[in-house]
Amino acid sequence: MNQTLSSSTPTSLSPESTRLDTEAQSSIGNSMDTETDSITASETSVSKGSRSGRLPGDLAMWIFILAELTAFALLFSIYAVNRALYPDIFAEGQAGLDITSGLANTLALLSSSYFVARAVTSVEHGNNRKGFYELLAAIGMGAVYLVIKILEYKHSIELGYDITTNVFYQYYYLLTAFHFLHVILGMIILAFVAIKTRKKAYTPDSIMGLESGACYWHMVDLLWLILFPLVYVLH
Amino acid sequence: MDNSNLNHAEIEPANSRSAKTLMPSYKVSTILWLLMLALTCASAYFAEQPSLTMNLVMAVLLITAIKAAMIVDYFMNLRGAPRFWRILLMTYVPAVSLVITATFAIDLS
Amino acid sequence: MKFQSQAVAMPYFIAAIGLFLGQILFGLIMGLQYVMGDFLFPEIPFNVARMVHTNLLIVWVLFGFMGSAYYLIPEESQTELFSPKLALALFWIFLVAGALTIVGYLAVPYATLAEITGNDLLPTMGREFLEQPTITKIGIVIVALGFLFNLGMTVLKGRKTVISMVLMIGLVGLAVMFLFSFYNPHNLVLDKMFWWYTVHLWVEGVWELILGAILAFVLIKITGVDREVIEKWLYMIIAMALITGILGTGHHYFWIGTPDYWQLLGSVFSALEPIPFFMMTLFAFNMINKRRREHPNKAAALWAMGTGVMAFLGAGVWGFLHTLSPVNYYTHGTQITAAHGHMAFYGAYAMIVMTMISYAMPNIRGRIANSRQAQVIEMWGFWLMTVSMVFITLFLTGAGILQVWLQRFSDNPQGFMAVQSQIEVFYWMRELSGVIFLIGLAVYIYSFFAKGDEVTVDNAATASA
Amino acid sequence: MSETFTKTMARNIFYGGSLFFILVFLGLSFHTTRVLPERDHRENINEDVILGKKLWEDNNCIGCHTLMGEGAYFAPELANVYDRFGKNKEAIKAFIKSRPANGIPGRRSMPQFNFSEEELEALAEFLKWTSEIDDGNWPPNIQG
Repeated sequence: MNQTLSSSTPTSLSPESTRLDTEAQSSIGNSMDTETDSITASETSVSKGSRSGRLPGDLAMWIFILAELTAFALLFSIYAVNRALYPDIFAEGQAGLDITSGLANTLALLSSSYFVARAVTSVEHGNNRKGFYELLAAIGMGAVYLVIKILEYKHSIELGYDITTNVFYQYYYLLTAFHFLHVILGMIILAFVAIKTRKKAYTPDSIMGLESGACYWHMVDLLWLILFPLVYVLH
Repeated sequence: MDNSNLNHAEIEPANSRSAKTLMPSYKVSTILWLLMLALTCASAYFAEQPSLTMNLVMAVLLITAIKAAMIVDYFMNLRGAPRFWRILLMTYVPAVSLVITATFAIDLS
Repeated sequence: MKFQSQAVAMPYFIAAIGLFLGQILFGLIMGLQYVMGDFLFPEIPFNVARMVHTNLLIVWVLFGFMGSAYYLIPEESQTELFSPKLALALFWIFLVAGALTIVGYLAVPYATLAEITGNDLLPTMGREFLEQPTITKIGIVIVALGFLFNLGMTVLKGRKTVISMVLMIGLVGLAVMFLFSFYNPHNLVLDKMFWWYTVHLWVEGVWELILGAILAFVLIKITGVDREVIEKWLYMIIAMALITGILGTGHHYFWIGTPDYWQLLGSVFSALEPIPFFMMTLFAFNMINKRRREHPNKAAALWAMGTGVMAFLGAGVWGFLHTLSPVNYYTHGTQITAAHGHMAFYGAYAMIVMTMISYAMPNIRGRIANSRQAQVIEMWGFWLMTVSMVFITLFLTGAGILQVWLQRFSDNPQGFMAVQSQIEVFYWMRELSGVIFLIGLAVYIYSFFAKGDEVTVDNAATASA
Repeated sequence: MSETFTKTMARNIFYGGSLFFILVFLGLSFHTTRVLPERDHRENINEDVILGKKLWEDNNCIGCHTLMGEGAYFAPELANVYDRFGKNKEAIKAFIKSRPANGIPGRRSMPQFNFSEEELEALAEFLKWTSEIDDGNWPPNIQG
């Protein structure tokens, strides 16, 4: 029985019982008794054959990614509609943004995605140490993004622009801050996954947790790829 | 199904190496990375243009779509994933770009 | 029923259905008052009937949740309940406190009730759904603490499964959110802002955890599908529920004075709130299709699937109908809201309690499932109630659309009372559906007494190898 | 379609996702409480407004009326009743005072609460304060 050790926070909270759960009075077939569930801490994952290729990472993470993508798609569309409704406020607001910091942020996130991709490649070849350092580099680039973004916010707040200033700044702050928080969540996931990579929890055969974390981080980068032109470039 | 160990029926190694497509090699990743950096700088250059024309909007969004396709296919490694997921992720950025282009079209016309 | 202490759920279920009947009777009174304005005036004015209707609803669903928990936790933890005596004591305290409150609403004018119960010391009365006197609220907190203590001790000394964990998180969340009903500031905007913690974060937050846990439990029992699969999906459903539901609170912060960014966040995240209900419907149907045993209790399976569908329709679809702020600007505070309220509450919470009752009651009464005749009658009750609720919702939606058209959306809007008289035809049809709902409930109650050859031996031969 | 779907990951998504959105919600709610003062003009909350809200609650007005769209849908919306009555508190007080004790035959009617003069003034003041809250200029028109 294969041992998929994806990210396993202490499972004291809910050791998964993996017995077929009948709990009916009678027993099934000739199994000795249905009642005493042997609590096996192992985590078995059902994977039906892999003829049609395999989704990297965990389906649970992908459902989370799809939900986030849907939420942001709605946010982007509403932003775009409001930009069309109030072109002058948005034009004036966008002019106030610093394109270079936007560009730097995009380059930082692209590079961190690159490092994460390298890390997954490394672990696939069994080189966990190299993968660990690449993940650290990715987190570092993420930190660069955070710093640039905080400076940007400080600058525009000093100019007196707040989330309630006008319709542009309401959308600007809401969209970018919401993405900012997702970068932080992504970095926490990357740190978590990096520690497990360091502890050799991932092997070329069991890499699902790392792939899930990587896919989440690439999604965060994907969102910024749309945000950058939408907010900074197109005005 | 009456084996005493009543775990799930078909158990096989979740993702044995052969079963899944591997990540792109370092070289491929690096090339894609540099290409994306270049594309980003190009689209930033567009921002310097004085006036915003429709084809400028579409050019920038096209660049974004290309970058997104690279990330989804290579970095997220969906090249070997089931078609449903690959199509879903690949059409995400074009779909959002379409909506954005529409809002620009309506506004400019 | 594996543990004797699970029998303590029976009084809770009986009380729940009894209060449910009371709720529907007062619902019919109010329905008639909508069309005959002076019906029972001034003996039972509309506001008193409404208080009784809404408070009975919340109390009977809480009784249902408690009964379900008392049945579910011992079986999940595979140990006897910590203290059945405490459970019974709390039952009587809660029932008496509830009954006294309802009598208080009916017997004396509300202002006098406020005076008698010393509301001036800590004023918490007079807010929708939280009209109970402060002493009753304190009683509810005491009952909740005793209830959680009783269950907590049972879980601690027994097996911890995902279902019992999720149920406990839901119940503790319910208790914590109720504490906000004690916060009643002088500033109406702050009052409303935190009032929604007790209302929204209940029904679109922690109650969805309770709903998911009970549905998962019943599905494991009647389908025999592997616990691993069911608990995995349970986690995903409640993850989506909280992820969309928490920021979904924003759709109540559109027009109460809170800043405008709530209109964006509230619309986007509440637009995603139907996702967990849609997943729950898929979950119920998938598990029943992939069932590995033919459980004789067909009625419980019907209830489980019905809960999924009606919760998605009522809370999901009808909720989405008026959750986007540009739409809500016109439909806020109209009959559209009432339509959503009816089908959502019945589809999600009334039905999950009846699902659990349908599964647990036969076990408590010493049989695997009721007789075929009893189950057929129960299914008649299910269909009569569910279909008449759909009609109530359709008629109220019709009334709401006409109301919005005449009173909100038109260039020369008409007055409230003028519009009410023009939508009276919908109110008559809604009242008729309400009567049919009462008939359905009567049929459902009768199904418990129907005679027939009960199923006492479990044919748990697994359906598929 | 083959994919792996483990309960541990689903559990982590549940705890991580919920915690993340709880923190975002708390942050925004905190910001809202900071921004509210200039939107709800709390500086105008005087003794009368406080007594008016207490009377509003003690007589369960929310059992028939909606206030800012929330409540029962049996009687008119009252968040803008002050404007609807021509910004005239006396008109509101007269209306409440003139409710017939045993109602109007064949029609919905408001009970007679026998308020004193001060209580009527307090209620009218509360409704006036409520109408001045910056609520995204809801309701859409004077009819409410």
